[in-house]
Amino acid sequence: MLDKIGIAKRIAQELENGTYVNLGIGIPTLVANLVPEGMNVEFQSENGILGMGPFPTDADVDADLINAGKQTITALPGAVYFDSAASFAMIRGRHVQLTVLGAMEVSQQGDIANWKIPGRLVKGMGGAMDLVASAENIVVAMMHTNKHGESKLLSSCSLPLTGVACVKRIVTNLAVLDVKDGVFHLVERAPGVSVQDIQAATAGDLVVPAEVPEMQI
Amino acid sequence: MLDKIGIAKRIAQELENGTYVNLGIGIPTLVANLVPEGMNVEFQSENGILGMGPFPTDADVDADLINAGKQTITALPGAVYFDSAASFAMIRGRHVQLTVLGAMEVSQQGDIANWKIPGRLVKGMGGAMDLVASAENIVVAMMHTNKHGESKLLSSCSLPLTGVACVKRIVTNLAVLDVKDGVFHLVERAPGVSVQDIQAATAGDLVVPAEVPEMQI
Amino acid sequence: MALDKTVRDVQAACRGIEDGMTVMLGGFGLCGIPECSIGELARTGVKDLTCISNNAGVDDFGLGLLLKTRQIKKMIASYVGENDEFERQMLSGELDVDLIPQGSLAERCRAGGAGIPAFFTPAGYGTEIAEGKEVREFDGKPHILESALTADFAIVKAWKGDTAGNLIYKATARNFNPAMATAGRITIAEVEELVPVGELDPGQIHTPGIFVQRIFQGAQYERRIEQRTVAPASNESKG
Amino acid sequence: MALDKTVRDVQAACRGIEDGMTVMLGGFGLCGIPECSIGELARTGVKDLTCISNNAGVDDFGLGLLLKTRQIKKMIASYVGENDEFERQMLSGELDVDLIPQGSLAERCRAGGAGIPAFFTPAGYGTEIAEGKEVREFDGKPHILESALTADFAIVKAWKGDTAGNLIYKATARNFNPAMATAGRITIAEVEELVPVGELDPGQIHTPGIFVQRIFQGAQYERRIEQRTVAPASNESKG
Repeated sequence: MLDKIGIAKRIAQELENGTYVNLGIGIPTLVANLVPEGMNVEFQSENGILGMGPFPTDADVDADLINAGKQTITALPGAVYFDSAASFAMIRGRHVQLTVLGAMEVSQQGDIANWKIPGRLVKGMGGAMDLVASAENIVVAMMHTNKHGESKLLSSCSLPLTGVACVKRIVTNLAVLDVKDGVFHLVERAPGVSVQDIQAATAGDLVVPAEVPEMQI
Repeated sequence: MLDKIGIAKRIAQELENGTYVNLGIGIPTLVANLVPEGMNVEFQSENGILGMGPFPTDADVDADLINAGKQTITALPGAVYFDSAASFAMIRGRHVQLTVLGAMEVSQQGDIANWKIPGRLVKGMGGAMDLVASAENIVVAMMHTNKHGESKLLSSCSLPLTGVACVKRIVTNLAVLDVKDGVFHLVERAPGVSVQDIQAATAGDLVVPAEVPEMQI
Repeated sequence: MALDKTVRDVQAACRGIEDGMTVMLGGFGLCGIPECSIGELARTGVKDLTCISNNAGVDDFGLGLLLKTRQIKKMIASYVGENDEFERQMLSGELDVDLIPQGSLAERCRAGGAGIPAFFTPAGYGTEIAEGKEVREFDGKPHILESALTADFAIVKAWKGDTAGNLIYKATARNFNPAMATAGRITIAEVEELVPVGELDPGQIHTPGIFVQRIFQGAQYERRIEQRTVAPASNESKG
Repeated sequence: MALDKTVRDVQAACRGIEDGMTVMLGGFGLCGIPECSIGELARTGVKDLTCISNNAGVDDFGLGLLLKTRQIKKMIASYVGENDEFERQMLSGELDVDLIPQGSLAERCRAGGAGIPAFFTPAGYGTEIAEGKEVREFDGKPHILESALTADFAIVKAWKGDTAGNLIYKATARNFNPAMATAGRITIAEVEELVPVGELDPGQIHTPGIFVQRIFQGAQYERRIEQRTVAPASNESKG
């Protein structure tokens, strides 16, 4: 079973050389520090920067330089700042190749819910609806079950949707799964996790191939 | 009867202090040099400059600094360069208060035709269609008749339209006319031009008030 | 000659903002928000405002100040997760809220300034955001029709500006400011440094002065940081 | 680390532009046109091109070079008045021509790059441009629905660029280049000066590198002037 860093490490293997990537808040943010050696990707943050770098030293903190999670950051050589309309032009226009984001629920149709619990949690969707409606490739990073132990991989989402039929791959603490033809497909097991564990934690329809390799992290 | 400079001088009286103005090719361009003393306006050229200045000296000619007529120009202090999409955002968004442009024909409904003679002249509309569809105030600067002596102020345009119901005022070599309620209204006579001359040169319906003052130029 | 848009101070800048008006405010989180003008709105007590802003500030800064005093009747935003008072007022029904995808919010403001009354976007299709909106397929992909946003006043914060209203923003403090600057019937710009015309490079202006009706130099910017994240000391040696 | 978009030369940059493709080219008149790449297209003889460009050059420069050799099958432009050969080919029916209002052309390119498949604009309503297009009233004013434009290749010319494809344009040579840079499946940037990453101010980039797939430093820019207008000597003393 993976911890959050483990999930981020596995997500990092999804990066492709020479691409632009948008990382959501939470586990996805961790991916920025885990880019494999020799892999060159550029991070976009939708509040208006391409070429986002690591957190600043205390002396370099600048209130005017933050990421979409409102965290202070730095800019790498070759970075660019731009306004919000231009930023989402990049996203909507499919110039950002990969989006990694968290989710409350994912359905076997690839629907995602991650912005609202009716009557309770009201935070807003931020840029998530634009991101999931646009990027060529959407990977979800999340725990396989919620804090009540209920599966977050469902036949259909119960919460208000963020986007429909958009999630291509899910990386959880238990497994890597693909969404294809209206069902989940088990691709890899986390170290020490059995196919039965994954089946038990997955409420939606799950296709399990004869051979399910363990993740190599 | 006015010459082209005279028409431009009369147009210059239409300028309002503190406004942004777009001048079309031809007679309208002349207006830039005839801004009344104490009047402050800023000229926009739709290829991407606000704060357009006069022609450069020979030493200051820059191939990268032109106006929409492709003429070399200068930039005044406080000028801004921008791209074509931003430029027409300004125009379409009605941030440019006055557009002055030439015409082949104007109708008493305020329609304008200035871009195409079917089967013969094919130049394209350039920015004219966006300008006439957008600006709060559209003033046409033109000769009252064409080179065959035919009126250019018609009950309806015979040439393909550039825009409909958009022209507010027309300044010609003979007169100033307003377009209102589907007819031309005579506002001023050019020096030495009689109401009869204007009536004879106007094919569309023309309302003539009891008193028609002569232009003060 | 460039037009002069300067006003004396924040009071003069905010004159005419009345009860019930719609006001757009630039900024993302607390970054690039028009601090001085928000303070002035709190001072005047103008109420029943509809505020269009990506976020709603925090409890004691940014738009949170106007929420605390119940000056905001309706909030149009994309993300409001940092403000407990906001959530309380929203869930209790005291505050009317319209949540909009961030990219659609930005594009709707740009459209408002650009004379584009409506456009199609894929964002929000199949979600509650799409309810009541026209759906149309382009290239086999469903899109929804979104309309332009404009405001009685747009208030933006820039780093530098000149007297003609030309603005330059710093780093990611740019965010929603340029799009909103285009969409106000009257646009107010507060800047950290106001310079004479001719000092800014005409090729490097982010917001052309044509969009700005009033400009003034603000004072005492707090520039509060919402999430101060720093690299551990051991990382510093990595360069 | 910033991605590297550099290619060796104009031959490498234009590789893959094939007969029958759609190519967008930046520039207004002869100002800011991708001179080197146009020269390369003339050299390769690629034909049956659909060219999207605000103008069609003059008889012996810019796109006029490709018209003379009949490499262009269709031209999408807003103004073509400076080119006699163009007019001849158009009137004779040899050349297919789609004339588009300049603002709609710019916005359609921007939309193509921004994932906006269609938008409403007032420009062209009531004219032959509106024929066959959906009309809808907003605020009592009729608008027409215009669709996005994209291209197999977009070719732009900038003043400075870095190896990550970040571009800065000079003065009014910016024009259509930024919007078109976003709308190419592959975007080629030719620049007068190519610099390493880190040399350009990240706050002053006109086209972010994410839109550019190939960049190279061009050679021997003629930068021809179409209408050389100068102030009379007597005016010079006015300052």
